[in-house]
Amino acid sequence: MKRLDLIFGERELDAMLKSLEASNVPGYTVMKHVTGRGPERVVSEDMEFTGLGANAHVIVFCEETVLERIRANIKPLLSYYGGVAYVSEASCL
Amino acid sequence: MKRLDLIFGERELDAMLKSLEASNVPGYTVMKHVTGRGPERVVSEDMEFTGLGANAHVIVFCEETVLERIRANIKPLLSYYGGVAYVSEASCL
Amino acid sequence: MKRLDLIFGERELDAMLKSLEASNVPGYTVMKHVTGRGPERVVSEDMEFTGLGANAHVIVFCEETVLERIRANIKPLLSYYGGVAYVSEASCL
Amino acid sequence: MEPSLILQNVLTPPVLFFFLGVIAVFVRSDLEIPAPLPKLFSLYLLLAIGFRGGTELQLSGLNGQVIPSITAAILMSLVIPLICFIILRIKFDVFNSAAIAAAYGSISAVTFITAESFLDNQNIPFDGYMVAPLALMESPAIIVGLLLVKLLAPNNRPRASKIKWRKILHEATLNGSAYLLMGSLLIGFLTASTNPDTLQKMEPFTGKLFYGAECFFLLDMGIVAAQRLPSLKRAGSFLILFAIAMPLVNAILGVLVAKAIQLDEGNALLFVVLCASASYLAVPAAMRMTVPEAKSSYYISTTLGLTFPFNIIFGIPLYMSLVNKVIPNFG
Amino acid sequence: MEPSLILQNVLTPPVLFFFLGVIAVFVRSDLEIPAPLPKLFSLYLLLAIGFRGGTELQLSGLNGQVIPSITAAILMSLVIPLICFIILRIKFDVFNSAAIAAAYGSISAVTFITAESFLDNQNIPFDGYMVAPLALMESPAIIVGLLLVKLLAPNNRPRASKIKWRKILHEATLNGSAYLLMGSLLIGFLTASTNPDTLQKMEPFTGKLFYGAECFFLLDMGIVAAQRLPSLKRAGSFLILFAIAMPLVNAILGVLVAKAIQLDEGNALLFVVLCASASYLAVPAAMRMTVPEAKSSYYISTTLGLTFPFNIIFGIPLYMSLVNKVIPNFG
Amino acid sequence: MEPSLILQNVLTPPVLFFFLGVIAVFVRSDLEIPAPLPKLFSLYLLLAIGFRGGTELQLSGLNGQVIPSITAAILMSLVIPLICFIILRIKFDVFNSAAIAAAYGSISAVTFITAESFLDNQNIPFDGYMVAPLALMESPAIIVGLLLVKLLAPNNRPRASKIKWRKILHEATLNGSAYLLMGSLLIGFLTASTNPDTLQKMEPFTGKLFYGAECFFLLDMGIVAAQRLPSLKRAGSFLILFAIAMPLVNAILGVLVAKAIQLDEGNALLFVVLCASASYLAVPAAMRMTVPEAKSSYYISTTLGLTFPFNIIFGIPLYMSLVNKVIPNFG
Ligand SMILES: Nc1ncnc2c1ncn2[C@@H]1O[C@H](COP(=O)(O)O)[C@@H](O)[C@H]1O
Ligand SMILES: Nc1ncnc2c1ncn2[C@@H]1O[C@H](COP(=O)(O)O)[C@@H](O)[C@H]1O
Ligand SMILES: Nc1ncnc2c1ncn2[C@@H]1O[C@H](COP(=O)(O)O)[C@@H](O)[C@H]1O
Ligand code: NA
Ligand code: NA
Ligand code: NA
Repeated sequence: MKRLDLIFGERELDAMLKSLEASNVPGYTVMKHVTGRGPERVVSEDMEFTGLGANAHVIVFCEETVLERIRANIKPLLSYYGGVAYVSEASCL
Repeated sequence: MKRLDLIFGERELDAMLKSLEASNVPGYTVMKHVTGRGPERVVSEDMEFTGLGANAHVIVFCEETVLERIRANIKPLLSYYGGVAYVSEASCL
Repeated sequence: MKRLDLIFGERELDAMLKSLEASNVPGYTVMKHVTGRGPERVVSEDMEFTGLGANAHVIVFCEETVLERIRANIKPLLSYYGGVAYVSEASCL
Repeated sequence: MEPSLILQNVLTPPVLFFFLGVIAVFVRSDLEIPAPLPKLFSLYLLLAIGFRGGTELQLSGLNGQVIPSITAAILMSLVIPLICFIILRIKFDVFNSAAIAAAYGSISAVTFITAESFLDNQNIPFDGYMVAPLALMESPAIIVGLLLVKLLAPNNRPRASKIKWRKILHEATLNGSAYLLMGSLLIGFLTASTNPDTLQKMEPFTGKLFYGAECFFLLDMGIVAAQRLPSLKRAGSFLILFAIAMPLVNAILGVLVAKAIQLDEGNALLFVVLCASASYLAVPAAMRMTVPEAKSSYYISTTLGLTFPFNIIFGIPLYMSLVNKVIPNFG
Repeated sequence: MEPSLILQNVLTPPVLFFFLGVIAVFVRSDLEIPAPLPKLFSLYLLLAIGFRGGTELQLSGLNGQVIPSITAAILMSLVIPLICFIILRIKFDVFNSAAIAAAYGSISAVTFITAESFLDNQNIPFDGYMVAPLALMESPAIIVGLLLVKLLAPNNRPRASKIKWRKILHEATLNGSAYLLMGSLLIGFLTASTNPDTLQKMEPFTGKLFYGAECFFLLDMGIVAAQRLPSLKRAGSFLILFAIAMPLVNAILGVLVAKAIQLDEGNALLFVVLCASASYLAVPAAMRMTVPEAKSSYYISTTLGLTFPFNIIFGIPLYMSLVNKVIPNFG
Repeated sequence: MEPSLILQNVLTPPVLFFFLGVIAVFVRSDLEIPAPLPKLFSLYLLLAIGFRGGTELQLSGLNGQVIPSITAAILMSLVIPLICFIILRIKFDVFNSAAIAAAYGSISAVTFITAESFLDNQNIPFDGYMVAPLALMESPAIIVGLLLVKLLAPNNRPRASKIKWRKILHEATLNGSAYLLMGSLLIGFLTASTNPDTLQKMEPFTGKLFYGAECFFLLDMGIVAAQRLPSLKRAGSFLILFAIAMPLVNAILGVLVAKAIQLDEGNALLFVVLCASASYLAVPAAMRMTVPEAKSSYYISTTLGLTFPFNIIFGIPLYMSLVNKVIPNFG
């Protein structure tokens, strides 16, 4: 089983979730109000009121095969809007 | 060393933590206001004011042996109230 | 590639981030308002207004070599102020 | 007469802001009121109506219509869940039926507040002590709901979840919103008894600010209600029908009881609204803990997504004309 | 005259609280106003000025200066982005130029509010209906910005991001802050038309509380603005110059138009402030979604980090004396 | 006389709401006021008392009791930590002793506010400028605490944590709550001097709303205080005794000083309350950063869990009768 960590701008959350659903994920978990720094942008909490929002951190636990579908669907979004995605091993408790 | 990720309804947080303490965990970390979707339910942030709350995400770093105890204690809670639990490998920095 | 999870008091966040930057991390993600329990202290959300704050959870995805630098820089901070750091394997999606 | 009443009701700021929230969801605006701001307004409204109700209860004393109103209200919150349960059992299992029944036996404080604003607008007098029945209708409905589960649930319910008396009483009286409402009522009562001078120092917060804060909260309620609609569709037509028809049935029961205990026009409307409204605060919170077998989307999407908007928009003026018909007005 | 006006402006609570926030960042105090509290105040201010503007629009009717003001305002929000775009293209690509241009064509509600407070303080009358132009200047500027991208962006833009008409109109009219402002305006208008009695029940919330809430929000704006300065430095001197000079240019355009449509002193200042201010709410939110190629730090650090403070502190009194010079005062 | 005073104090809304919060924890209600709402009220209260204090300081001028009060207050905030430190060293190491001592040398703004409400209730006049001593007692206590650590800490303290003068002054004067209080005081002072007309525009926010907001915040403080009790138990009986006895000792010192500088009844009570109260805002925040060796649960559970409730409930009326005994009343 795999664990996928996606971190990207909150404003793209709907698009990302739609894309995850299209990949038939068994479920996902979303943490909003996340801040951080990538190679280019610094995202800080104080911009939330402007509507720019902070980052969202989405975790998906899924099988390898689902991950393949996610990769195909999510990669274009990430490369267009920015954001990162990392995979690690996991297993059910 | 193991890393355990638990995601479940905020209202069960006290019961879960009590159960973790009973398993003698060395510590835990809690993130509240987490949303998501499981096989059945969608949990959204806007229901917070109703008292239903969102999800909590609990992380425990512990030894394999502790994990055994947690498994025994937590599984019934998860299967009754819902929620997921995943394990991955980790090591101290 | 490695995934580093740092959990420590929010008030030390600036110092930690400065120390991460000094280690030349490619980026990081910060979740604030995190609570938890370590071997000694219980950190609860209700103390936020006092200025003590809750915990911060910082995630860094980076190469092994960067991790070495982080270890050198962060360890003294953690041992002085408290907090935990765990490493797991990860790979780009 | 009703259409004009409905229009008058719809054209007040609270209802208009509710619509603004609903429409925001329909047109997919990204307007959102992030947590925990709705909680802030929810806590504020409970504290304020509790406090004001307590002071007015003290001023009016426990004579006259107070005791009958309270008694009747508690009775209704015991009877209504039973009726609902029987109807719901046609389609749902014990768990879901009991949870939804408890929600409809209990009350919605915001519906009550909107009814008060409506009366204000129509210049119809009402008594502040009607907050006491409001505060006292949450617990009995929860108790009935949990009792139904305890007594009628299939025997193969996992042991861990056997509901104990202690837990029933705890959830019924001590969940956050019921506790805050009752507590504020008590504090208002005590303050009015011993420190009437301080009442006017509370007034800007609990009184003056109230109407605007109500509007702000209803904006959020509009968003939340509209977001429940998809899961309502999934719940099926039986539940949709139930969420509209049951308030009407309860309103009719309510108006008969109101007539029987000889409530005035204004108080009668409030009493009817208590009967017709359904809880989305105390009851769901209690049910989630004690009856996790029930699907929360059922009791939340009906109460919040349909019954609440229906009452706010059509219900209140409808119940008003019902009251006018049934209860002769000696204005 | 200007120095004394500036001093008078600086010594009012809103501007002083803004400074308090700015200084907090400079001296590295750990004062912070955690999310979502700024959002609470931002939503509140939009709701309140919208509602009040709507009621005053109803009271004044659509005659006199209302229609010319609105028409001129919409025109300005179409023209200003074009001018800005041409200037910005000297240094920036189409994406960044269009995004920044849209921000400067749009408005800043808090700058507008501060200008109203300034007029109040100077005992200069102005009309509440000027909120209507405020509400109507956001959408056209966004549309122009997105059109510029649609028409002038290089062809190799990835397909997925081709902006469609639907999306342009959606972002322009339905993003949260524009929607709330317009909606509250409408609700205010409707309430004043049909239920004038309830206006005074809203007054403590939308009126009395306003000035203090404005101060609290400006405290946060001070913190936020000062935190943008480092990224402003990185943006380079061209953008820094632009962020100061462009408001002045727009103010001069604005005062000429105000004279042409014969606005009174007070309304003229508000009109000029609308022209000179730049958006950090609706426009950035819309651009982030539709033109992710533009660097958000550019349009945010200029509007929030420089133009906003400049307008709040120096701009408003400067524009006032400009108005006084250009528009003869028949006081 | 005290029992009746205590009862009168307990039966005011702020104290009753405090109790409501405490009881919520004891009966395990799930009432909670989620972060950052308590922060909102905390920031609001600091801003409001600062602003009001500043305006009253301007109105009263710097003559009469102002300078002596401020001087005495600063002196007390230097002396009290030293006394506390000596006592605490019986049981605790330098780090913990210094941190707790600093907390008791500093003040609790909410205790001060509650004392003002108490005086209001008793119709005893007091001067608004007493906020100045309040604002000025935080920094000296922090400085003394950090100096004690700097001078007396064992040599094996890790190098990284050597406290530098710069850091001491920074933490003492620029931590969020001290900064906001001082800044608002200054803004109030400046506004009253230059723009007295705007004061009444602030009044609904900083004045009228205050009492209710205080009640809401005390509800949360009740919850927070009660939640500290378990860790207080773990802290041991010495600290529990200290948390009750030390305020009394400081109150006696305070009343003697108040007599010496000839404060009136009302101001004397406020002065005593400043001496007797302990900080749970500025000092813990500063200590956490600079003396992480000290256990935060020690200084937080004593100040918040015991000293604060004690002062709010028993302390204020007790100190009042102390003042009445020591300072002859020429009413
Ligand atoms: N190496 C990294 N480790 C952890 N988080 C990262 C890393 N790089 C980027 N992020 C997160 O991803 C967000 C978006 O990244 P970007 O689109 O590159 O600005 C950042 O704001 C960070 O929160
Ligand atoms: N496959 C998954 N990956 C990530 N999070 C999940 C997954 N399945 C469930 N969750 C989280 O666990 C919560 C409870 O799950 P459930 O009890 O199945 O509704 C959901 O609301 C999600 O936040
Ligand atoms: N074993 C653990 N697993 C997960 N989180 C932990 C663990 N130990 C400590 N933490 C987190 O790290 C924070 C600081 O730890 P400490 O400095 O040991 O009090 C705690 O408040 C927890 O949030
Ligand atoms: Na009901
Ligand atoms: Na503009
Ligand atoms: Na003190």
